[in-house]
Amino acid sequence: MFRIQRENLPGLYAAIAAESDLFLPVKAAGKTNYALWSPECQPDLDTLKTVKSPKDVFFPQSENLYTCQRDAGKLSVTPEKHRDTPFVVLGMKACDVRAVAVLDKVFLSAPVDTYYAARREMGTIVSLACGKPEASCFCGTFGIDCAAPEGDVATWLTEDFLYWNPQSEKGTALTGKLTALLEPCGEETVAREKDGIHAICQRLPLKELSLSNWGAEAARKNFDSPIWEELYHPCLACGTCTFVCPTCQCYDIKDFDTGSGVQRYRCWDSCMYSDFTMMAAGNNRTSQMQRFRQRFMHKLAYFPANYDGMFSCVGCGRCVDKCPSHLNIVKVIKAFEKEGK
Amino acid sequence: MPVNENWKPTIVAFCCNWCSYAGADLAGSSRLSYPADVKIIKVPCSCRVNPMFILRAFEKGADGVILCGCHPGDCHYSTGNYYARRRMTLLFSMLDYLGVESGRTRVEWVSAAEGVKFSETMNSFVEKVHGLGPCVRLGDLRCKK
Amino acid sequence: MQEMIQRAKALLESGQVSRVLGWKKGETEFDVEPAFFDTAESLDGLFYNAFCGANLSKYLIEAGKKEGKTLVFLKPCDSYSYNQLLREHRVEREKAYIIGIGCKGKLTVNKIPFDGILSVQGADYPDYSENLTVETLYGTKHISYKEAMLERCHVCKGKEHVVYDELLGESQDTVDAERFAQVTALEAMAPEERFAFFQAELSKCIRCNACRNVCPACSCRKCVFDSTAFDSAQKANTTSFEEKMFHVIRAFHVAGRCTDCGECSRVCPQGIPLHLFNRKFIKDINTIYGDYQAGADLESKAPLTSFRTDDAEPGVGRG
Amino acid sequence: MRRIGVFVCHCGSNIAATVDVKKVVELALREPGVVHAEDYPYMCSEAGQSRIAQAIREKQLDGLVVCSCSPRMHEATFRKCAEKNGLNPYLVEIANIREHCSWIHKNMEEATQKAAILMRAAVAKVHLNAPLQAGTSKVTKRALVIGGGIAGIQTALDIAEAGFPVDIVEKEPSIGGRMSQLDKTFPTLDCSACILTPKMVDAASHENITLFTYSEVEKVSGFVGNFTVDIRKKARYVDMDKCTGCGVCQEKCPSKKSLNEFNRGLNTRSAIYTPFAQAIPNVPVIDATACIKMKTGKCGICEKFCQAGAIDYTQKDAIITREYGAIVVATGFDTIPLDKYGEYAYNESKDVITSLELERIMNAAGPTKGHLERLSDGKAPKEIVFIQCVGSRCSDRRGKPYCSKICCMYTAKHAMLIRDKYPDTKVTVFYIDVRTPGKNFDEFYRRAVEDYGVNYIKGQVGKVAPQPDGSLLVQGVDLLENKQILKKADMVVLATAIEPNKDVRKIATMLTASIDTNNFLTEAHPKLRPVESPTAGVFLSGVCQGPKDIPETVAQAGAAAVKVIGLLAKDSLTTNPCTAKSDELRCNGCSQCANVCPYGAISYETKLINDHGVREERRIAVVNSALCQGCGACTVTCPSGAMDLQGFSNRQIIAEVDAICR
Repeated sequence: MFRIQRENLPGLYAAIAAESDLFLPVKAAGKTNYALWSPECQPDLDTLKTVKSPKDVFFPQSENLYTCQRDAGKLSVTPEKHRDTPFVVLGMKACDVRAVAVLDKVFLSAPVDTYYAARREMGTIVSLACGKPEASCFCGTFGIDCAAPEGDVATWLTEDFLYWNPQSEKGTALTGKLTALLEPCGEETVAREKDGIHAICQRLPLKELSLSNWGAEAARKNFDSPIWEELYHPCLACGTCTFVCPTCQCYDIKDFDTGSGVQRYRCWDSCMYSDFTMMAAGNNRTSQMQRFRQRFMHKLAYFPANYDGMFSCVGCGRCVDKCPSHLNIVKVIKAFEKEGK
Repeated sequence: MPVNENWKPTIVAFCCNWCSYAGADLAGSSRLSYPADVKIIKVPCSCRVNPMFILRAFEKGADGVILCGCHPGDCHYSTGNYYARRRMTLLFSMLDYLGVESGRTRVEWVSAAEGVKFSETMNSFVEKVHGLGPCVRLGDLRCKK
Repeated sequence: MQEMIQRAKALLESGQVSRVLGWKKGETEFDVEPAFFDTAESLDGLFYNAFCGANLSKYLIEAGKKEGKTLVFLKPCDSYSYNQLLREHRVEREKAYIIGIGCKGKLTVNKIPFDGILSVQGADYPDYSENLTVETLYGTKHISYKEAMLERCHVCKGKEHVVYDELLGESQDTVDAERFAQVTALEAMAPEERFAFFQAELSKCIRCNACRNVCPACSCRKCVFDSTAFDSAQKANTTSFEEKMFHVIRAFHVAGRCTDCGECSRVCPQGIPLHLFNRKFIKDINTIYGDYQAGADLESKAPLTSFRTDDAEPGVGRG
Repeated sequence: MRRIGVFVCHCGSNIAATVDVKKVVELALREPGVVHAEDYPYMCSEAGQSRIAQAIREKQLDGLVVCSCSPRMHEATFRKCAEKNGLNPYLVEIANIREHCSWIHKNMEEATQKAAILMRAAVAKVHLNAPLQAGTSKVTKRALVIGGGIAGIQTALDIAEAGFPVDIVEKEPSIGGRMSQLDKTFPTLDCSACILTPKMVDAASHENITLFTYSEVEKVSGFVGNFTVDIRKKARYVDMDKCTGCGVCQEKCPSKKSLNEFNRGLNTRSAIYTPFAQAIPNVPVIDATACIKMKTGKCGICEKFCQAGAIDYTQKDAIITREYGAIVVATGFDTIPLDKYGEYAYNESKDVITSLELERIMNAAGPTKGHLERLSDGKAPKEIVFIQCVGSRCSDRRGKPYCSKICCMYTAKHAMLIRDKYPDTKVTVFYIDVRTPGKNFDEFYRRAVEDYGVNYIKGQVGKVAPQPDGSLLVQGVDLLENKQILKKADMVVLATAIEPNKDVRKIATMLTASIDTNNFLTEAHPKLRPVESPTAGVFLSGVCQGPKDIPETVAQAGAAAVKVIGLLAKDSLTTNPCTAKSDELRCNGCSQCANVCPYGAISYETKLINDHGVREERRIAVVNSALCQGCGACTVTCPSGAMDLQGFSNRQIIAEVDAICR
């Protein structure tokens, strides 16, 4: 266990950034999102939830796959090169770290998504315990301990110190580069911090949330439930929930006409969009109810069915905070819970 | 910003078929020169020009876009340029509001008989845009990491 | 609220309407969602408080395709949106029974700057309290009603409904700011400053399309940004350009049709003040072509589908 | 992928001198879809076209790009060529590398580069061109002639002779126009009335000609072959069917103080009047502003004396709506106002007159019964000074930049006539240049100088100063002698510039026909289409298009008539297929497009739509392609992009933009 004084954090950032790219929560125009550190930027470790999850550090909202260029009648195709320089992402909360595990299931199981794999390999995750859990948090439901986040390094932020604990080789390696700034210390404060956090978690309004009606077997059971019909109406079919979600991993592949060629890129897609998986023949989901159902069935039933019980929700609660119509996965879970009784 | 003298701006000129395109023709047959940076796109009427075309031009690297149509009252379709005038008034005002240099967009009414005006207009517009240098703001308005 | 429920029940039972569109309460006072009710019993769940900011008018496009009339509760500003939809033939008047409900200014939890908010007292309707009491995980806090109020309510168009079948409940004036003050302030800045401001704001956009999908003026069956004709994608794009184009073009497409209901700004997950685009157009239209309020009536000529032979030349209204 | 052929024209050296055509060909071959490219000295020539034909056959081309002169010049040519060879004409695009490139750029490299880009844009567009089929619209076999002067009359007669009905709308009470105000005509000196009146009679009596005198065009809608026109027949207060034209009313009318417009206000007329003796129709009108009965309700003398009982004070303006296939503008001219020319003392002295006023003075029916008199004191002028180019060829804002063309000749005519009738009257002419191009013109002028001893002085007059003794002191310069000249004159005649009739702007706007900076109507092509307006179905006759003398006017009138006849001879016209089209899957039915359509071409219908499996009734826009003229206003108003314009589609224009900007 190490620690560094809060006021020295800029030094720490600079030191990390000297070695590799550093992504961390940055406040800009009033909102905090993960961004590349720069001396001018305004890091913000105190805001619990960034609007967007750190997902795009590993899986960018949009990225080039390759570029076709036509020159003097010749056509050249240049694949985008994989990430080959290391980077650090600092400040990831326990739920977001777990979300990466969910993404791994999708992108690292065959066929491996090489773009993603490269980023995972180059990236070092420095997680941060949730000092002040929010009312919309329910990571506990998925067995996540927001007081003891996973990650290559776990950190805790107190009044005056950032506590730093390497948990992997990558973590140890990174710590090694920072010994000048980090002073060794005992575990007590962090232990106290953890207890504090756990105490708060006991008071979270969603702590009782139960998944009893969900999991692989729910795929059949809940599909035809009339509840969906009651739930979906307010849905605007926007992509907010999907785009702030740390685990949503659907993407679309499109071509962008550069005038002298084509950029083939992929970008996040949302199953809430009317043209999601649109095919020549039309759309396999023609109503918003079906799209709405798809999103939650995917997270709570299909995904567990495909990946030995793992849910593709981590309870970060971003959708709970952000849905313009106040629809969210919690309401869905509860609606079916009532049904269950 | 300091502008490199040799730098050549890319300029798109939308000209209505009935007045301004003919005006450009007259400028041509009268040998009234203007910079080759200006490339003309023929549209039936100034009211055919969609703001998306203009933004698209900037997106693809244009440094200035000018729209020429019949003088108000002389529109071949009688009312087209009146609508175009309102649309462009609002669009240009918005671009200016976003902090994009207002000199990069212009509307001129050029009749089929105004070859001189056409070439003068193009000369002054190119000069203006050249002074502003390459158009970067519209592209940077939404910067991404 | 009780009289809303009674009236709705009466109309539903009498068969005058086939369903009711209102709000229902979720976990908390600030967790309210638009909801359809089609039975008298279910109507006990009808809820209305200061957090019912959602503009229900757009839901009537879909509701209009169903059998029978839909009873809808519209706030004064929502009625403008409905009128505009009526004008554009997107809804049919006879398919809706409109109860104009009072409004005392709507709140948004996003403007309550406390962590771990559990509940908010003082947001009930019609009771109106100067101050809100906020229970949080980290203690009880207080904030004035006005501080938590939506931007649009500070510049409210007025508390008169422009279309309704009957009125219910009283309203309260909430205007305490000049409608175009923000726009004017921006106009006064140097172009560089304006650019910096919009760059910072627009850079937050995640292309979730919430602004578009909630917007009653953006009622296109298929948005031009899903169109192949312009090859402009509704989703994120490799060049940043088009995504910015999205906001400019969207504003342009609703220019002269936008009632300034402020839903775009309300729903933006990144808190981008999107109304500043629409309001700039509204301000320009008012100053250049004469005052115009979209949705105020069904007859007046819309600014972009009409003209005067002596209109100002492009270039006015800009620096 | 299209198989596109690119054809680069040298246009002799017009293009090839500044554009490296070989280079353009080479670059064209690099463009996607271009399977053939070649250059040729004259693509528009027989030989050039046959090369295109050959390429279409051998390379199975399904798209053509011709890099040449303006499409306004030869687009039609190449489209026909394509059609002849089995290719839809709308698969042809022109890259204008002459007017828009080679003619305006000096630097070869620059010009070549630009030409290549214009070619590229055209190729990009052709890729997206759709084969379009032109529809047809009926032709109303009747023509409208606006203006009843010699131009209008001649045009009407020629059309009528060909067997088509013609209406003449004349705003004055009688047809005849300016020519009827002239005394004699150059260079033959025959009397104007003598040659005009028979034509007026012919027009009036022709079975195919309908006269609407004392009438004005109020509103014009429609398009070539299908115009609908509202004509306002101003109240004459005299029943045209009853009136016998006896003229008693005019003698008896007690109100005789109104200025006589026909005599340029040099004398007065009665309130009920026919402008001149040979007026057609020979039916008087009552000038309501002067008529005592109309103003006070008392009088009614004319009514008492009218045997035919034709007087009707209660008559109202009537609007007549008629359909036409073609419209000829023959609105003629007027002399410019001279207020800005104080130095000539026109407003101060009655003896400073315009040439047109002199025509009236010389005319037997004029204010002086044809005697050359000073209007101030009725004395015969002994010394007359003519001043040329008053307001013509004028560099400053006061006058007109152009040459009024007729002044040199009529001045020579006036001088000659005066010297002939009044040998002891001296005539001096101040001129800038004497312009006498035209058959027997220069001979005529020389006769004036040599046989009649008219004194021509090259130089402008600076001032005309009325003297206490009633004479006029003319201060001028003699540029040849290079000396100041002071001349005492009894009368000064100003060769006043002519300008298009002031109503022409209003009419041009109604017809959407374009007008130049001097208010002359613009022709479709200055050389090749001089009597057609750029607006299909609208033709130009007489001075409304530019200054002309009578023979030229008559010639052009005939030419315009031929064009009209050619049009009316057709039973139907092929309509422009570049019309708007609504995508019913995208249409919101919001009606915004209909609000901006100037032709009322958009209507709405409720239709069962199958949108990718979702079936529902929707209100959608439908375009009537016969009415749509293809302006595209609707396409931009449509927020969803459902409305698109064939031939100028969103994707086509964007492709051009991309090609230019890349």
